[in-house]
Amino acid sequence: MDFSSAKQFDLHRRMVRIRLFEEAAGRLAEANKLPGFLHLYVGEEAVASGVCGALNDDDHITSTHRGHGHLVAKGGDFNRMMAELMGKSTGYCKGKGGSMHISDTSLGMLGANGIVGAGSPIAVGAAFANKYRGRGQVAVAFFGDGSTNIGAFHEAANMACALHLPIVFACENNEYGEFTPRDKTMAITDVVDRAAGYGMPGVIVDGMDVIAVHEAAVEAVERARQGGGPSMIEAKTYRFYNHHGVQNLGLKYRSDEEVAVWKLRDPIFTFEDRMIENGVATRANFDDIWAELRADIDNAIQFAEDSPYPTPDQITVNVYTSMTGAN
Amino acid sequence: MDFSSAKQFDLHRRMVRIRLFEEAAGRLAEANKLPGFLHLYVGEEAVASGVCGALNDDDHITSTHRGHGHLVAKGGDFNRMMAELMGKSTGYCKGKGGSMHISDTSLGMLGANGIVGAGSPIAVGAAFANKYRGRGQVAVAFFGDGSTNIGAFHEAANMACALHLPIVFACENNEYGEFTPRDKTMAITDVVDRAAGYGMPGVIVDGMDVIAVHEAAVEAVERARQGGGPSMIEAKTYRFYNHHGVQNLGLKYRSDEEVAVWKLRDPIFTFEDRMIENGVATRANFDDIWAELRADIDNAIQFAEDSPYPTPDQITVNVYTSMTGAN
Amino acid sequence: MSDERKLTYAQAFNEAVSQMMEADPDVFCAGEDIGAFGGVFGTFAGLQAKFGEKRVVDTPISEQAIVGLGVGASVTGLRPIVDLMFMDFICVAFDQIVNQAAKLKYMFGGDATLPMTITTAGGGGLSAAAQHSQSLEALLCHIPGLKVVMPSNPYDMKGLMISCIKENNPTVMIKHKRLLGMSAPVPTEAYGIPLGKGNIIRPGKDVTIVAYARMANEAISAAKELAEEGIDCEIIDPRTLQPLDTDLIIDSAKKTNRVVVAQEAVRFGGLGAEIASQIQELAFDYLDAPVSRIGAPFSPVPFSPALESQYIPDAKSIAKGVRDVMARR
Amino acid sequence: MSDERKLTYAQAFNEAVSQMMEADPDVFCAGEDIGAFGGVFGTFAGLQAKFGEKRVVDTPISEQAIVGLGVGASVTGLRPIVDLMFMDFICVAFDQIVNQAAKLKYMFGGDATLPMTITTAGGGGLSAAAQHSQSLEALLCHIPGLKVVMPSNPYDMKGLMISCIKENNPTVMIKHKRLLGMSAPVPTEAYGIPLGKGNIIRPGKDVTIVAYARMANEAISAAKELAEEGIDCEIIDPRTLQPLDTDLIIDSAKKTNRVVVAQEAVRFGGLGAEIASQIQELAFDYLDAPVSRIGAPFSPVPFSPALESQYIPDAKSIAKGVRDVMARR
Ligand SMILES: Cc1ncc(C[n+]2csc(CCOP(=O)(O)OP(=O)(O)O)c2C)c(N)n1
Ligand SMILES: Cc1ncc(C[n+]2csc(CCOP(=O)(O)OP(=O)(O)O)c2C)c(N)n1
Ligand SMILES: [Mg+2]
Ligand SMILES: [Mg+2]
Repeated sequence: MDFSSAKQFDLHRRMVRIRLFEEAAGRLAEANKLPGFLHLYVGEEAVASGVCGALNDDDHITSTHRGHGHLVAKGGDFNRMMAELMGKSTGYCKGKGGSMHISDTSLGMLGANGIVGAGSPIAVGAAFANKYRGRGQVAVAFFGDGSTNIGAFHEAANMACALHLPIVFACENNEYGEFTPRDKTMAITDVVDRAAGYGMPGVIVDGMDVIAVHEAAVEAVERARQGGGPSMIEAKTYRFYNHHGVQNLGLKYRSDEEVAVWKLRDPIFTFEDRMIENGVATRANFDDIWAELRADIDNAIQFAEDSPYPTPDQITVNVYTSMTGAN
Repeated sequence: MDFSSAKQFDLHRRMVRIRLFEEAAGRLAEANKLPGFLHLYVGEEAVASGVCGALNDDDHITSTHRGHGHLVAKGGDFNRMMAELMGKSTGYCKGKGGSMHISDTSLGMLGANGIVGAGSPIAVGAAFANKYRGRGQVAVAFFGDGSTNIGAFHEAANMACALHLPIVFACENNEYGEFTPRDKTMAITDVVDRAAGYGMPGVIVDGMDVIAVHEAAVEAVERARQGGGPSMIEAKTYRFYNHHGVQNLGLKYRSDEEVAVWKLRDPIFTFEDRMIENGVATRANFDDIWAELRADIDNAIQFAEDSPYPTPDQITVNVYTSMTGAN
Repeated sequence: MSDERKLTYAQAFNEAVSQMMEADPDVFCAGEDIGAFGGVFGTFAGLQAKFGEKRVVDTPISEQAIVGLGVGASVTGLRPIVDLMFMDFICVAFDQIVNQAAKLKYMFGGDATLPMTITTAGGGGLSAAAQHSQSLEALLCHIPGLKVVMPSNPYDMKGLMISCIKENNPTVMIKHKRLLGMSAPVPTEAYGIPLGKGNIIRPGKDVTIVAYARMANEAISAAKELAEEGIDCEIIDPRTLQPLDTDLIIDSAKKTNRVVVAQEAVRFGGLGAEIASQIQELAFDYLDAPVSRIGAPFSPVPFSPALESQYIPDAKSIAKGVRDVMARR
Repeated sequence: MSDERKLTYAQAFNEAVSQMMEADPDVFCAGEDIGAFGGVFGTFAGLQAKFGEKRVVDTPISEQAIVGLGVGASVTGLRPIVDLMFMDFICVAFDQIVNQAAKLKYMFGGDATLPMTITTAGGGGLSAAAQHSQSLEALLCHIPGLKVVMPSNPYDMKGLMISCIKENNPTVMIKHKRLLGMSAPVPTEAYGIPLGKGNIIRPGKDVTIVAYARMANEAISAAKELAEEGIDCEIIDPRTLQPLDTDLIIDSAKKTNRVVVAQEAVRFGGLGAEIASQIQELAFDYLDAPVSRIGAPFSPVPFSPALESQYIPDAKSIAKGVRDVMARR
């Protein structure tokens, strides 16, 4: 496939937004300004961006504990995201969810999830509803390599295939689950080998190459939209920071060389080089984009810092929807 | 492989014992003499027999809701089994477990199980212990086609492969889960297609042919015993009676023709014909065997009927082991 | 008179689902063997024939994904009814129920509505042994975000099930297996019974029995027996266990001054503990005797009818509990 | 003096495991990231280096299979310690815990012994939000066949963990995340604290506070504050929640005549309800006030520190509960 320069800028912008948001969040965490856990998406930007770039606004995604990237890629608002990470009342979840539950159902982003694997069955439900309504919407389940070892993933993949639902399973294979390498927890190298066991097609793509991801995503999403059923994309990728937070907690579970090699393949910088090489963009274009988005991030931090904390009377609000249904 | 005539008689005897036990249980159930649910193994005898015939006494098996066949094949005692089905105190579980929890840990039979898929993780634990102790014991997880759609199966299969355990996954694919045909609940035809996704080898065998099952089992069990890790056997088989009980509950979910075609392939009768053809046995041999085992069943029914029910003071006994460990 | 038309508890459930499916195209059902087969207890009988495979869906044996289907479909605007054949199987789907369905709205700061109903069948009495006979409602009632309903008769079943389907929060409708065949007059029109409202099944002045699901019926038998002994029982069936109709219970406790709470579940840590605690907190000065709890002993449900029949509380054990409470001074 | 050696709560756990692994070659550990990494809370630190990969096993993210591993390995003769990183994840493995581990022995008529320990980390206070902060012990305590332990300090941690490992039944050891760094004297030798035996942390005469895990420490702070107001609190830490040391609690209630039960879990349907119910059943005539329950409000655990700090009960809320109970006449 050949993508327009507008599309390339669009994918690039999604990636830069993720990078800037995550690095800002990392800095704030290091300065002890963010409560709770923080799982950064830096290094994996091409996956969320390439996939979400293939989606419509009313398509759905489910996410993982590493969810900021997905929300940003689906169009998330920096202000409300940053406020949520700080636990402020202006945040996406009014401070009730935090990093691990960040979500925007109006953007079809059905939540980061603190339970590994739990997002996939929810994506199946969204896909079911989309097929049921027949408006051509698609659902994407993002999930990590490690999560494919948990039962919920398996049930979701099989049910989606059995019911022939419009869904894409998008695996971010970063070769680790927390601090444990893939080869200790599964006897296969490629997660996509599991697709055949459900009866769906699967492809492996270079998860550091946003165009490769996007091409695969366009195909998978179109298949789903046209009634062709589920499929799986395995993006080989890498997280540049630690499982959570930024530091390595003093313990080395990956070699410096391994990290360095992957960093050479930075999905944003390599893509920028390529766009320049292909004459699609100039360095100056990128400087402008980074500057513009940096300003957005600065504003978001300001917004979040200026925002009030929720008040204790909010603790028992939003547990239930108070009115009953329409009928 | 070529099996001795003694081995062939052994496999045949296991099958006949299952058949007789199950048909007796079915008749008792129809006469309202058995409380609770009853999932009969008739039609599938070649699977349990072929596999358990490849095991040593100290190897372990886990079973399913359809568990009598597995216990009989592992050497279960008719008297204690029949007494358990009747809820008597002389039963294997002292009347506390019934059909769905029938078990004999001294025979390595770690229980029928009322939760679909739940036996497989337990088999993984047994396999782990066997590897840990290094005495060359093997574990077999029996499971149905339908159970491969549940998360517990998936986690067990993956963990067994990740830890390279001495285990065999033995699938009884009878094409139905309760009253729903396989093609409504999975988009693949052969369960064994799932094996590759865990990184283990798998084979399909004719589950109506005890020799075919046994050959595959010998190979898989030996592989496990020698440190070659997990593998999967998918036996294509069929249950002659209903999901539970004997009747079809008035509702047809399988055609008469389908049932009739499978019955032509009765695993016992076809095997007897073959043994006679091959000059290994005579009809008279079989008549003797059936008569002997029929007498065993009649005795077991008598034993069970004569046995007392447990007394109410037993309700709160066996909830806990009372002494603590040795250290 | 149409009110005299009788339905079984199972039929009342079925009619509620059917009427709501007629009224609202967003309502659908999914579960194991509920399609052509109509569910192993027959509670979904005929629905697929009437509404088609699109709206009455047979699923794989995948309880986590079944509940997940309900979560995802409800949060994107449908009104799912997802069935877990036996209540014991909530354990297999527990993460999706407890950590997803119950919490999504809250974790999203309100930005989610989950009008889903989980239906299941609980309780013992069928010699179905330890994994097919449990009463696990206490586990669900401890989880903020869920509503939990356990009807004791066909009339309540229809009204409560309609309310569950209309409810914009995740509800769990627990059918009692031993009540499926119970027959009683049920109106033909669609009516709701508000969630969270209990019912005084029998007014009385001497002692209050709080009992739900099958135990409510056992309480009725016990009350008849006790009436002959001159003990006038008031029976309260909370019907909804979460939210619990505390006011109704407390008012009755203040009136009768003596309370027995009866549940089929294991006594330790059951819902009866919560009810008893609330009563002693809110009606302490009115109590002439400790609130007494009737429940199963501390063991799994045994298989043998010889054991199970003694394990499950019944009219006899409730009556004994009442007599003990009355004897107290 | 060796008794003066101090360990943190996390180290006490680690030492208990280490000493039992030394003593018994059948003891092994399995869980996510517990090997080279030593567990996300460091509680398994150094064990793989000491005992090797065979005995300290990193597993896939497969909570059902992790518990199943424990069930299968224990029933075939080993003594597994299986770790579920966060208590919230018991929901993912709930079937293996509730329907398998807890019931196998009973369903087999006694023909099974399951000397397995499930370890996990519960409680809030780390802004870890609704799926990583729960206190779900009440769910486990309602299930016959399990034993449940929640230590409140390093000394109890070591002794209880050793008893769990030696125990021939499935136990659940719940570490409290906020206590991991708590330091106190812990003897170097291997010692057990009997499961089912509570502890009078502080003797007192005016009122009894029953509190466990982190709340026991909050109760100590509350008692100090209340002592200055002239209120003498007796604090009972049950330590084991299943089986519960009812006698110790009832004796204290009979002595002080007033009881406050404090738990971090959601109040409705929590273990406090069982404790309060038992007290009013067994010490009714001794009570000068209703048994009061302190617990979290009926909502999931909120993320923002501004909310979570108000959500989780603490010394202040316990002290207020005590004052209210004392004011009652
Ligand atoms: C059910 C469950 N088990 C364990 C965890 C702890 N945990 C959080 S993230 C994680 C690793 C996930 O690995 P993967 O799916 O590969 O995603 P990645 O972090 O690599 O993006 C684990 C084990 C959890 N949150 N939920
Ligand atoms: C977790 C769970 N879900 C559903 C059931 C109800 N159930 C019992 S047997 C069965 C069908 C199992 O099918 P399969 O695994 O193919 O075994 P088969 O009965 O065909 O031998 C079902 C759905 C159950 N016992 N456990
Ligand atoms: Mg990963
Ligand atoms: Mg089958």
